[in-house]
Amino acid sequence: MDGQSNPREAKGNGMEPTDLIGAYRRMQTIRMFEERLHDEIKTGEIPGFTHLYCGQEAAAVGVCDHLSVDDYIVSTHRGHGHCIAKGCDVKAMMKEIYGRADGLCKGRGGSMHIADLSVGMLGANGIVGAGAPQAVGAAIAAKLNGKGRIGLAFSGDGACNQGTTFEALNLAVVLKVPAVFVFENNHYSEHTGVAYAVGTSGDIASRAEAFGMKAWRANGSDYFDTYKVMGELLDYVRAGNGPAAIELDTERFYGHFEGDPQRYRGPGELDRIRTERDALVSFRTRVVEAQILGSTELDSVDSEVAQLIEEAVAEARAAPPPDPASVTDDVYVEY
Amino acid sequence: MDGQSNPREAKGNGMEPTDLIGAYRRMQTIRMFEERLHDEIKTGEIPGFTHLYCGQEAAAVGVCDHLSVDDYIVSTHRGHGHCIAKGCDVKAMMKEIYGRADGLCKGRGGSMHIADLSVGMLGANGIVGAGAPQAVGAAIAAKLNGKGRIGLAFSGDGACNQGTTFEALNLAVVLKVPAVFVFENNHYSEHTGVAYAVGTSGDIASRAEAFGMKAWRANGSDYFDTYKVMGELLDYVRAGNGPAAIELDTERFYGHFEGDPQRYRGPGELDRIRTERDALVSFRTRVVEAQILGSTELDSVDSEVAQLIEEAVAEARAAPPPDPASVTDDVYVEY
Amino acid sequence: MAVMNIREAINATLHSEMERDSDIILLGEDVVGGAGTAGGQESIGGIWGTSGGLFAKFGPDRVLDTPISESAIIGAAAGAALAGKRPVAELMFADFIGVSLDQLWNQMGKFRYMFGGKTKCPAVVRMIYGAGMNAAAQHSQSVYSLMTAMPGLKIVLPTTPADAKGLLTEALRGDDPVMFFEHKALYGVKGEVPDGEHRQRFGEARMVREGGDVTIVTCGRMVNFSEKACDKLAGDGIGVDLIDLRTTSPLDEEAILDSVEMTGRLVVVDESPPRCSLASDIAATVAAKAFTSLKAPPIMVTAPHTPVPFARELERAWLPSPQKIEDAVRQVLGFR
Amino acid sequence: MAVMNIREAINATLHSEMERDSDIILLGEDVVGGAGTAGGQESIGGIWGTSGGLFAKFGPDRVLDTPISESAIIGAAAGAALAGKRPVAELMFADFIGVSLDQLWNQMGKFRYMFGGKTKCPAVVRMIYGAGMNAAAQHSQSVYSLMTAMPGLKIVLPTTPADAKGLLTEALRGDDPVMFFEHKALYGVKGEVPDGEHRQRFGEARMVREGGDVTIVTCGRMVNFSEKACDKLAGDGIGVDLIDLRTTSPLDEEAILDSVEMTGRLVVVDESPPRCSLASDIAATVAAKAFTSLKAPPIMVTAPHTPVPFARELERAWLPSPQKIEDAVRQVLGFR
Ligand SMILES: Cc1ncc(C[n+]2csc(CCOP(=O)(O)OP(=O)(O)O)c2C)c(N)n1
Ligand SMILES: Cc1ncc(C[n+]2csc(CCOP(=O)(O)OP(=O)(O)O)c2C)c(N)n1
Ligand SMILES: [Mg+2]
Ligand SMILES: [Mg+2]
Repeated sequence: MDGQSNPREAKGNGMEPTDLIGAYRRMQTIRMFEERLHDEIKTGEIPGFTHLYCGQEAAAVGVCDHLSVDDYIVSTHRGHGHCIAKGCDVKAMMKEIYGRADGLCKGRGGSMHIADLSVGMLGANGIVGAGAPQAVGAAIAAKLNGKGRIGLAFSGDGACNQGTTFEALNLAVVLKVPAVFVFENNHYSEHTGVAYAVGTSGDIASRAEAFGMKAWRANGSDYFDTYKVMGELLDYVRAGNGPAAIELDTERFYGHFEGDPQRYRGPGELDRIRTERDALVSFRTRVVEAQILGSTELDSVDSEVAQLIEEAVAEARAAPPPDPASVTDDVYVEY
Repeated sequence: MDGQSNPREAKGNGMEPTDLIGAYRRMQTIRMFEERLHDEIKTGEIPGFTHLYCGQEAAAVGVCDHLSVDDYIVSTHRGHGHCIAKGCDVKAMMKEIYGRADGLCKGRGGSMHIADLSVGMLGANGIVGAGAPQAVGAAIAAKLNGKGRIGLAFSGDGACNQGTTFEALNLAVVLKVPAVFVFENNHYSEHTGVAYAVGTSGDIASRAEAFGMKAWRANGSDYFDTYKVMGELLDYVRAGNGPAAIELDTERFYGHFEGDPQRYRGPGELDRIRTERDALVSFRTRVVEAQILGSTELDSVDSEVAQLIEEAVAEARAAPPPDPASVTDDVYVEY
Repeated sequence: MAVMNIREAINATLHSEMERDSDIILLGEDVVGGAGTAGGQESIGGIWGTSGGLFAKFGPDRVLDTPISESAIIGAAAGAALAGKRPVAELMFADFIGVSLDQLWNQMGKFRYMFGGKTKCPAVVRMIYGAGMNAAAQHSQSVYSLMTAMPGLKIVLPTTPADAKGLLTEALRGDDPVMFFEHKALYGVKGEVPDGEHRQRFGEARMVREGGDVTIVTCGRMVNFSEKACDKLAGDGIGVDLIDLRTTSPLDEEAILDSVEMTGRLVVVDESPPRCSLASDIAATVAAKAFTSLKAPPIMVTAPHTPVPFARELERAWLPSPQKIEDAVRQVLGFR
Repeated sequence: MAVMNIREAINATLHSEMERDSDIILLGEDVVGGAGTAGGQESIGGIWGTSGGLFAKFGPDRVLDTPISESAIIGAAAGAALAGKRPVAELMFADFIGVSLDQLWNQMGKFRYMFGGKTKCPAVVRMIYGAGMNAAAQHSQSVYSLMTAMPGLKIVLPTTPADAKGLLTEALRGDDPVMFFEHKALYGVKGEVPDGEHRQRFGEARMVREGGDVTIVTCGRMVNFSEKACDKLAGDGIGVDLIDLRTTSPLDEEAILDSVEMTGRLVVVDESPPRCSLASDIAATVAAKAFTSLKAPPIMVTAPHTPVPFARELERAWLPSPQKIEDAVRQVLGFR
């Protein structure tokens, strides 16, 4: 399949088997987190709108595996995957999504507003396109800090039509800051196809290039390809060459939000993407075939993750709700 | 000089000498209107901020000479030239700029907010980048009307960094409407150079192309070149091919606003552009050399225009101010 | 009279008005749905289900799916309106005025005035607003207070299916830009809707109840909350004049002042945070213009000065509630 | 104490604070000027002259000229602040919140609350506001009322050079997003400015005059207009408590209520249009919390519910004036 690279190359890039297990674990954590949410949402216990990241795991993990806690990322409404990949605590996230007092954001934010500055995760965002300028700001900060760190924005194919995104691309080029724009092209913004909404027949990378930055493309449903191409991109950016963009071709396995009837999908489309573009399946097949990791090792990761998610849900369900009196807290630092 | 086309070609394009006299008259009207304003502003009689269009006459007139009253244009903070080229009453404009009761907008708008729907001029605008989406809306209307009419936005090189402009480019492509984006690149947005602010080293046309539309370039300080290239562009757009853009390379002869010390200019720059890129001088030289028009004919246009401007200023100065009680009129159509 | 809910009333009105007037066009994100997909257009008919069937009936030149670019959507509506059309633009969530405010506030709202009364801009912007669905800080706001502050815009908030039809019809027949607020928690509210032409004039409040002891002035979903409070109070023999403003700009000052002159006691209920809110606007107007009638300090029941929180318990605490309204009425009555 | 004008006080404070704290950065359109030109950078030092000399001293990593893209400017400030810097972003005209509101209102203003109090966003956004220079509808607005309505933002309006220094210093030392409003017609106002460190706490109004007969509450340029009215009134033996709010959010309610409890008469002067304005906010607060002290209906002196007009005669009619303020004071005193 086009865009798939050899796992050995990832290894050659400095990835040791333990890292590969880590990568697998992170992707599996996202997958199980989301599939479980998909089920739990049906119970009606989870408040609000939830957008599942399932299907795009290789994108978040392939990107974030290059980052450290002092690289900054900003995320989107579909942010669970980015949070997990960047290192947010999974149980605290689950509690947040359930709206609990000791959720990662005290139950104030919910699914669309998870942030954890201690791991360099500056925030999911309910406003499509709001993150890109913020990543430029984080990149300004990173450049000032002078340690080769970056500011990175995840955006969707839909977000790439928002004026704020375009402004951010231009501003990053003008200021020559280490900003990275990751466009996850999952072919849809809500119910609309990318070929319609992105006037360049859906081509995002070349649009970014037209703003004056270097742009890459990778298979965002393949960990190894994403990881490898991101490595090249980051070498370029960390070397002080200014901003860069990458378009990751990927798929979302569920609807836009939970409850979406997905009438826009073609016949058999969901089956096809599940069969052909499952990042976890392809990862497993290939590391096992290449004899880098064994099935049993991976199986035990699966059980550990399943256990973690089980606990996360159980703890979230049992956790106390926020005190209604806390509703007026934390609007300001100083009153 | 590069980008200068032969006046005979303009003729071949359907321009008869009377039209050429008209074109010269319109350019000269803009020039004299602005130069007179430049002087009058010093008297302190004219309120507010004024941005002079002088130097860009060939752009406004070369573009608008292709348009009829039911083609719509939207303009910018530097809009006097567009207004005159589109057919706004010069005396009513002058009164507006003086803030008089019978100004074109009753003295409510002033220099930055002149509109006249009766000639298809939908408005100058104080917000940089606000016009482009409005031109898309006008183009939607024009398409519905089905008479081959267009919606056209004038924008500056600075405005081409505003998110609204980018959104408009994309939306026009997606909706395939007859929208035309005219970028007048006068090399500066306020005190900043285009090579800095437009991340593509100042190249605007190719940026528009990257949004999926056809883009042209012309010498916006040369009437014939602008007119000819706009003709091609409009043939394409009126034929139903969707939107298009044009970048017009031109110069502003005065500061960003009246009072600007222009320290950003290079040594001798103002002299050079006045000598080499004066649209009125080049027009005159070439139509006279090509023996299409005679010096005396043009001279009498000059005197007529001078007379018109003289009258416009005299009448504006003598005109009564708005009644303070009218301050609350016309917020709504229906109260 | 047919019985339908607000969602249906809006959809039906769009259908009949678009049939009547070929200048009306509709645009927004996924107002059709399915563009550029294998499933094809009209896959949903608007994520709130209010534009169903319009694309099939009126086609792609009048019902336009757009990319995610709210400034361009509103700007295009502004331009089309100047050029003689009657665009209806849908802002999926009212919170998205954040990314399109200039076109609403500095463009649509100012054209007519700036241009000396020589233009009109008959654009209708439909916004889905309000808390109650745990949509958190960026998808739950009641921005009508912010927009009431903006000269040149008309602010309309239907609370019944009949008003949804009457006010939307009025918006589509009028010549001014209208911000049409649809509360996401009210779409399912059912009621009778007059058949045939039905217009509801702006600036004419609805007297939901006449009780004479206290005046409640409110709008939007808070009308329903206030009705619940009134039911409880009625049990104790407390009669309330309950005023649903219908439009906050123009404002039916007369209805408010007439009632307060009788009751002398005012409670304003507003889903916005308190500062520079509609609540303060009404309370100040009454204090200034019916001072001598007032027997007690006006009470403002509003959200607190915070963003909208996510968790159920917090959002509930954040919102004004029937209980808080009831308490306020008792408090204003208890003042001596 | 040095005597300087507000423009100079702001420039001097930026210089000294940027020297003190290397995390402070400045960004905006033409805050340097001349980028990409033959003349070279620092051709102007900000179109309002408030950032002169900063680029020369602190260089291109801390003083950044940007393209015209206000959402990106404010968004970058928001992101840099989350990432630990203290950005000062300049919005050349406050009216440009129209093209950048989301980053101000839904981002900066909400981060801390949405993220459970675990983040801070110490960004200062400087906006130049107000009428009086015939800059017409899109370059003259007093948007502080709109922004006071937005939880999470602090709204600051210096009216003297000393306060410009004190309040800007406080903004740069604090950890919350601050909207710092500079009135374009006040830049030239001169006054003494304390040497060395000078901080002015937010939420602490300035008693400009103590007169005891009537309370005037106001902010921004309207403080100066009110002073003129007070001078005239003093001639007739009328004493005014004149309160300059300094910050409208947080609000010094105590200062207002204390004064009204003494005077019983309130005039609020506000450069915004009337609806959901600061004027109505203060009048409603007083009506609700000092009802029994009030001897007369509060009077709100505001702009009318229209955009700002261009012509001199119209703008003058649009603005509150010393005369209108004086009339309001006499009217509130005349009430029996
Ligand atoms: C400013 C704004 N406009 C519209 C929306 C509603 N909305 C939420 S997600 C979404 C689609 C986003 O598409 P894309 O960027 O491709 O991300 P994906 O959902 O595919 O992850 C839309 C329109 C929003 N949240 N914010
Ligand atoms: C949204 C907005 N931002 C900033 C400004 C201030 N401003 C007015 S004109 C201008 C420069 C515009 O440059 P360009 O688009 O090249 O037009 P030109 O002045 O060269 O005609 C700026 C920054 C504005 N009016 N509106
Ligand atoms: Mg997508
Ligand atoms: Mg320019």
